[in-house]
Amino acid sequence: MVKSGTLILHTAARILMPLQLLFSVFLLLRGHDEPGGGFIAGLVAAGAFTLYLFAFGVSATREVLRMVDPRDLIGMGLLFGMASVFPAWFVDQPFLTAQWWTIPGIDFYASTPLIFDIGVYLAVLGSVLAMVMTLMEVDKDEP
Amino acid sequence: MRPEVALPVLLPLLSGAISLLFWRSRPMQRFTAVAGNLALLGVSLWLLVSVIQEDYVVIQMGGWQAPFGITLVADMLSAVMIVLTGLMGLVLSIYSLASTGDGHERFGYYPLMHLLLAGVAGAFLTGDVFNLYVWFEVMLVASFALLILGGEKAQMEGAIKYVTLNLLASVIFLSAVGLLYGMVGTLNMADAAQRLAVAEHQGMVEVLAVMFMVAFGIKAAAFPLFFWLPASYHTPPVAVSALFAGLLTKVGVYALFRFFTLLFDQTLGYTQELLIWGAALTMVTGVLGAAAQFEFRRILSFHIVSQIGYMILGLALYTPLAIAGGIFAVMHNMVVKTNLFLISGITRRLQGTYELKKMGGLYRERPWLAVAFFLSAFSLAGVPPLSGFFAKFVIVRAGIEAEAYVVTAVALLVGLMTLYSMVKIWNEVFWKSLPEDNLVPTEEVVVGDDSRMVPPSLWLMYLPVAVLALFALLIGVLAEPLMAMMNQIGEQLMNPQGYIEAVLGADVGIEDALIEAPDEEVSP
Amino acid sequence: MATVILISQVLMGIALILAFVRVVRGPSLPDRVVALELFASIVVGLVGVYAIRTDVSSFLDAAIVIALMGFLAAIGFARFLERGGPRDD
Amino acid sequence: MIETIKGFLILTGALFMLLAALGILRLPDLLTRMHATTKAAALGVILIMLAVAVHFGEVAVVARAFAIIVFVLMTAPVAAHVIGRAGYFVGSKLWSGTVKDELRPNYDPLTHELKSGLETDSNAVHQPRENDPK
Amino acid sequence: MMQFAVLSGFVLAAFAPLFHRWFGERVSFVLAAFPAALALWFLGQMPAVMRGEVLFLELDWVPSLGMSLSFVIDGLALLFALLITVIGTFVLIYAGGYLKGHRDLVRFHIVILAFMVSMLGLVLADGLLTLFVFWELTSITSYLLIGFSHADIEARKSARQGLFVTFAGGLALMAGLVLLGNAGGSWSLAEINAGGIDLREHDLYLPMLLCLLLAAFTKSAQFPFHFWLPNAMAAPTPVSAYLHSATMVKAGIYLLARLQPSLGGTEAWVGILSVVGAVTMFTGAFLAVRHTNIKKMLAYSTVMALGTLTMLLGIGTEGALITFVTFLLAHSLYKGALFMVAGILDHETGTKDITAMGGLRPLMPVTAVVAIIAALSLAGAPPLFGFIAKEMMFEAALEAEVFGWLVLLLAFVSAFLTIAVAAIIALRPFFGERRTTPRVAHEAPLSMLLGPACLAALSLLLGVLPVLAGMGVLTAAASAVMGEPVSVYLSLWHGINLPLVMSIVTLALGYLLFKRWDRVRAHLARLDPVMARGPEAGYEAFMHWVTVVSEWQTRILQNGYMRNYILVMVLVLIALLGNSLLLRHPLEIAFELDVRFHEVVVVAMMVLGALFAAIARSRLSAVVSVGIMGFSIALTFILFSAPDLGITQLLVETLTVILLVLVLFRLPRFASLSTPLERVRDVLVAGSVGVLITLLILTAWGIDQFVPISEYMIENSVPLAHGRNIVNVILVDYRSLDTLGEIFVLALAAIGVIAMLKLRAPVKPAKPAAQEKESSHG
Amino acid sequence: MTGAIWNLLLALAWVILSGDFSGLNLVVGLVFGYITLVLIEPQVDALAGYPARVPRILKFLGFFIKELVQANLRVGFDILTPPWHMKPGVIAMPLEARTELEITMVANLISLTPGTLSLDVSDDRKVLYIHAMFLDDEEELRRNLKEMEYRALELFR
Amino acid sequence: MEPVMAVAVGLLYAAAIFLMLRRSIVKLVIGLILLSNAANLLIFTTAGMTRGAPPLIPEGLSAPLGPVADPLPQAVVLTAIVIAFGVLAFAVVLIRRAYEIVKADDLDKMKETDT
Ligand code: NA
Ligand code: NA
Repeated sequence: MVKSGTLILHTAARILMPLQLLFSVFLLLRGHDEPGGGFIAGLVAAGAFTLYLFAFGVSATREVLRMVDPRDLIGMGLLFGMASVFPAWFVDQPFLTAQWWTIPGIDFYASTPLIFDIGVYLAVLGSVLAMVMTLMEVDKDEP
Repeated sequence: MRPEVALPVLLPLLSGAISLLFWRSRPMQRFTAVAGNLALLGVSLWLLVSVIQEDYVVIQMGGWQAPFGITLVADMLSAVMIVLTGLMGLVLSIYSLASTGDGHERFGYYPLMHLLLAGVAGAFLTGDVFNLYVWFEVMLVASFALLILGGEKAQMEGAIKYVTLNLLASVIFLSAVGLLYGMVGTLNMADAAQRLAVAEHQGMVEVLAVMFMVAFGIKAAAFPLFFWLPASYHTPPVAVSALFAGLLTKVGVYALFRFFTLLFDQTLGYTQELLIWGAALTMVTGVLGAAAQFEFRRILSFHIVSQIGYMILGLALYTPLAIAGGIFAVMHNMVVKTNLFLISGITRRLQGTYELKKMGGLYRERPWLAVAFFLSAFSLAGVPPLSGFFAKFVIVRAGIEAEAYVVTAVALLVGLMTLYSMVKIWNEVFWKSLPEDNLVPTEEVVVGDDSRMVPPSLWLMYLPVAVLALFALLIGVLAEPLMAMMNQIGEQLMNPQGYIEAVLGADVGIEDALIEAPDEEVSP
Repeated sequence: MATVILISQVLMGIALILAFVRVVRGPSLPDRVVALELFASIVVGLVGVYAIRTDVSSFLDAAIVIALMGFLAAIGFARFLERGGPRDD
Repeated sequence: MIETIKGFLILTGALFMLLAALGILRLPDLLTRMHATTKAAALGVILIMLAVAVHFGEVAVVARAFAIIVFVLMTAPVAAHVIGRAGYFVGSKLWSGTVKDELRPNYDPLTHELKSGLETDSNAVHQPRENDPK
Repeated sequence: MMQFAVLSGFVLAAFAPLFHRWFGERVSFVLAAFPAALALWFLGQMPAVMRGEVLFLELDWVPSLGMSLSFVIDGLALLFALLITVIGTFVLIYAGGYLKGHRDLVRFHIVILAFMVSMLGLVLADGLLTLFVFWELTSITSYLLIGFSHADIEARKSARQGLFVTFAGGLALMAGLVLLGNAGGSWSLAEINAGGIDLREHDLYLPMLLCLLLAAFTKSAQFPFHFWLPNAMAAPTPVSAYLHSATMVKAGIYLLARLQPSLGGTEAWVGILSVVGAVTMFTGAFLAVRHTNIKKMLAYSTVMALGTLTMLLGIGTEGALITFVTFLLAHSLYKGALFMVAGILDHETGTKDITAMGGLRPLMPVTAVVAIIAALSLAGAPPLFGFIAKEMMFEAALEAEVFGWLVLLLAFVSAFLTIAVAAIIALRPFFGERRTTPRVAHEAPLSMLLGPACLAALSLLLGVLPVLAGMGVLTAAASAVMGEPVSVYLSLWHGINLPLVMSIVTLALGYLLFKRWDRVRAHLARLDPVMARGPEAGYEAFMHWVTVVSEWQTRILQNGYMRNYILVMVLVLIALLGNSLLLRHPLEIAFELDVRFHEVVVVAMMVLGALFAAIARSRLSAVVSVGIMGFSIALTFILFSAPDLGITQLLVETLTVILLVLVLFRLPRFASLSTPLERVRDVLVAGSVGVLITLLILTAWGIDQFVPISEYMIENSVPLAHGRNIVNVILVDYRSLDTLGEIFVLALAAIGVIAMLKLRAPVKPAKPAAQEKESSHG
Repeated sequence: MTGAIWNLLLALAWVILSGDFSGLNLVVGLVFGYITLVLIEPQVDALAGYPARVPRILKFLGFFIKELVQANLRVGFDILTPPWHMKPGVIAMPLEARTELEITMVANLISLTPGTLSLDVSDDRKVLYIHAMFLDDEEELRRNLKEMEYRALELFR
Repeated sequence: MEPVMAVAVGLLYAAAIFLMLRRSIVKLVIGLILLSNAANLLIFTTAGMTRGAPPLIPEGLSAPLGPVADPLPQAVVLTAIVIAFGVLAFAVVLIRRAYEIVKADDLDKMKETDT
């Protein structure tokens, strides 16, 4: 008979997890200019979900994630990563050559490095989350 | 823009990612396995054609000129290894369709295989030291996961050794990379070769050389660093064993060839001596290890070690011919050793065991399987005109021409001992009658890899075996084009200037890299 | 100012040592975990002071990360204990 | 002036850190040690971050310094609660000078149930809640 | 035509199953047409060869190695080719009868055809490698033929033994040929033989010679490698008749003859060949007398003949060489016939024991006649071809200069022993009182009689008309062996001379021995314990030794103890690093101390954390210490200008601790498992690594010779890559390929973890324990 | 209503953290805040009536800091002087706070105040168990704690 | 600072190797963790350590104002840290599964696959 968290931890997790996720996105997006980037952001996000896991257990966390299995996150992350590889081919530059596109109207640049970093983010998040979740899931199932 | 240099890495990565994303759909996984590996073989042939035409093909990834970005570069050695990787990938993916069970497929068998191939291809193509480390890790972690797939007790025990000792190698490798960068300030192999050649502190160059030697020696399973291999290679699902046997250790050998021709040729003498004795002891210990075994895959595993010695000897003798022979041995071994493992899988399926003593009668029951085994096994022992003959002959010739008589004699004796083991298997599995107490069950066999019932005569398992056996024969009978390639490899590796110029550009000099020019290097 | 920073660094350095002594002495796992938590807090302090000293505000991001994520390990340990894991002392 | 404030904040912050460290070393049992760390260390961080805010003076940095303060205030007590509770429940010894323990009688180590002592018969039964493990 | 001759057989072998389907029982005759046709073709080449013309054919094979498939027909090749094809024809026909209805007849045909062409390729080969390739092919096909009755453990053992010995010789051959090719400056035998280089003067003459002799001796069953040949009698008799009398075992002799012009005549050559040949000759003859198994007797008598041939090559005079070709031909004819007769006896009576047979003449009259004629030739009785050969052999033995007395003595003794053997074989089964045999004997079918009858007839014909042989192929063959033209004149009557006297004496002694054979055998049986320590025991001991050493080595090296593995690897690293860093080169260390208190404290915490983790008594203390170390490392990174690293380290450390905690829950507490002494040793080893690493870092750090490539990265980060965090720019742009690989590593690790935790080995249905064991035990 | 407030808060947090006060960045922040809230939406139910409390928050902050420093000094004194003056013990404090957020808030504030440490809340959420260092005057302590709770709850109600 | 770091890294390697030579799988895996950290620090130290000059370029500039720490080893170490994390996570779970199956923490009881 194990409690998956106390009232205080529940509340804290509910407040802290969105904060941490937000922070992770922040780290992701400005990583090109300041400390941060896909790895760090992905790890922070994974930490956020880990907190939630500790507080509420696996099935509640799955509910938060809705239909997205961590494994899907991994696959998506990897595909995002691969997606930044090939655009250069269309302009006859070597693979992975950074492509920068100005989004018209606003002062924002989309680029393959950004796509790549998002891929890194998702892959790191998915991988770490998958590991932690599986470990906890298995522990629960075992006598 | 030379896509063909990068595609052998990128395609399996893509296949792996797609396969992972569709982890719920088994048909999709199986389709990706075959289609992806077919595509991989296609691009690797494209690469080979390019290399035949141009000697070196280079792509500067990310558009950053070497040595600042990561360069992928293919010379003949890389191209040949890549083609073999593609071939192994295709053959094994087809075999796996039959040999791999539900459980394995649901838990990432095919993605792992794709990514393993990507790691191998990356290691063969990269021109960057740290990038090589990354591909080694990709390959390694993929192999970890494949090794434990199924979770048998033996797998776990084997995996602990495999994982630990390989991680030790990785750390030594990584440390050496760090020291290399600290010393010469570059990670590009061609650039590092240039810089190391003029480095003032040759003692440190030698230190780096031995560190890389130990790291790759562990990866390649050379004496006395091979323990992880015989402890683990016989434990995973058989297609995985075959993949490991065919590809993985060869990457360590490749790295040794690359590093000790490109980066460290100047320290020859001492390192050469180390390599020669390492090679000799590797051959002997491996082959003797096999002599003591009575389990199909264990025998084969120890023989991997022994054959690694042959290959390293090719490098250690350090003549174009010897290197050609070493790489020929690599090529031949990939084909043959993979096939022997695949055959062991079929025999296991037929008779429910890998224990030689419990098997028998297959010469009569499965004559074509017997032919395939005979071709592969006797090729391994170096019987002409099969593939292994040239590997052996060229190295023996090179050894005699280099006046390395002792080690050549050892190589010859090891050939005899190889025959010993192969004949043992042949006598026990094929010639001997099936022991009374292990008669083949008449109904379908439950295979250990998973609980799926499979008819024992799946043609998907025989097809790859037949193809590889044919290769074992054809590589020997039609050796000329291959030998010409091997000779080119020997020439290219012994003259690394071509590689360096292909990567860095023809007009590049060492002057820019020096903080101040050393006195004796100043030319008027 | 440099002196103040130096002194504060020395003080926090000593604090690190003391926290570590508690990690070694235990006696129980919770004691060690508490010391680890303290260690992390002191690291935040050191980073803050270092940011001032070098005038590089980017270091603060590291402090944010510790502040936000550092307590996760403690929660992990606590969960371990509550699930009946041995205290090992 | 600003320098003085900064210096004061830094020094006090560092001193609180040291105090916390001394506390964790000297205090006799887990819970009393936690008193030292949770508060003194948090206060130390807060003071130093105030110094950071003063030092840089830019909006972005100040915001980040305050974010750190807020985060510390949010996480430190949670961690303390979780560890303290776990430590207490798995039987960390209380200091011999402890004068009172109103928790122990209300705690069932087998079921991990924690009563309030204010239960009426009707609500004394443990009601399953949504987040209990199945 | 020549490539057809050599290679078409392989094709035929491949299509043998088809022929079986088409021709059924008659397939043997159909297949025999192939060697018969070849024999005719070779006969057709005779005039040209007699004129001294050499037919040459070269096919490119691996020109990059200087290897071609080249063939040549000279006298020696022609002699062998004729033997191979003619006897091959008869053997194929014979086998059709012998193995009639045998379920593996198809496989037999495939392999024996393959063998036949391998043998042809071997004797026709001109390229050194061509020779080698076919040499090895004969070993392999012979292996398959000896092991034909593979369900029988003796057959398997014998096959393996034969293969081993000949394969070992093959390895020596490879080395020898490479030495020969390098020394002779050519990969063609003809060129080497004709070339101007005197190989006898070459520095590597002796090793080269020894390698080649080893090859020849193993293949041709010379003492002390003779033991495999009698054991090879496990093969069906057609195989014995073909391989182990007429063809394969003569491959070694062929090699020696081939090399005689370029390597022969030296002291080493003459000494080794004469003595080994003579000893082999005696050994064979002596051992033949000891046995009662008819096939073994014939096998040992073959050994004797092979020894004789070697001895003749050793003596090396013109006469000896002419004798060599003559003896070769004579032996092939009568031994082929005798083996087939032995096969008939075995086939018809169901036993190979000659003492179990008797009085068979009325039942099998034709066989008896054939047997007697062939045996007379073996005994060297006039007017058979064997007589001429033996006379010439005595003559040659008298010419022997090196160890002449020994050679002569052994030749004499061997001769009378052989006569006794011949008598036993020809007389015991057919005369005397009728014995009951396992099978009721009757005359063999025509297919089985044709071969021996023809061969026996040839022995007789050539004995009466030796000029047929002398004029024909033997002259050409002897010239090839001699390296210069010789003329061969053979005659039955040489006048009354010493050889004739010796012949008469040996005949008498032989007859005496035949009469007292049973008693002599009983006496010889007392020698059994001595004989058991012969060369074969050496072979057995070697095989045993291989097993023992390999098991010992595996126990020592692959001992299963992980810490020993790690220890060995670490010691190797220490030795190599230490040697290069400290011993082979001067140590150059840069040293410059500039430290701050808090930095030292942080670094000290890092180290102490690690050390405490190493010695902690409890796992969780160790984990907390790892955490301390991690935080300290992170702080170190931050203090030394690497905020990204610091943050990453912090996060990774936190997650690692969480993982450890999640996992440790299931794991046992630490236990102290090693002895204090082991711990001291490990501290020393680990400490050495630490010291070396420290020195390495300091050395590498002190080198400031090169501009790091990162300068370019720093300069171009903003202008070209549009990023101000250079580390991130490196990760996602300059070196994005690394990062790409890295996320795949993480993904792989996650897949691995999921698979490991969720994919459990299926619970096996209640199977016997043996099944369970087999997956994990060796 | 609650959701909208949190959304705005998160957006502000975003703007502050990123240090970019442009309108676009606020929009970005709102979007991310929205996404985050969508993620946690099923779990959060106690966020009613937040915005009107800023002045009260400030007042409370002052009170809290005073407590924090005062009590810290007391603890520090006890640590630094060899004989122990403390009289630690665990007491049960009946809770006024009802919602999870309130209880957590109160418990955390109590934890942050030196000398008191929230151990746990009883299963029926009626009592907070607190470890206190100075139980010399338990009534005084309980009064202080109640005041803290009262002031804190004021912020929410 | 490098000499101090060099000694520290040496000690880290030593501690790691010592742990890896134990018979307990838990110690083994902790040794692996130390070892990978040690290697990262080796790279970091060997390339040279710089105080207070992170490789960041202030906004609006195209190059750093003064000399900054070498960013390349940092990127390399960052990659290595994450790789090591993945690998070690795998290793950690592996020892757990191995323990579940073999039922012993003692590596000496896991030698069946060798001989
Ligand atoms: Na340096
Ligand atoms: Na440097």
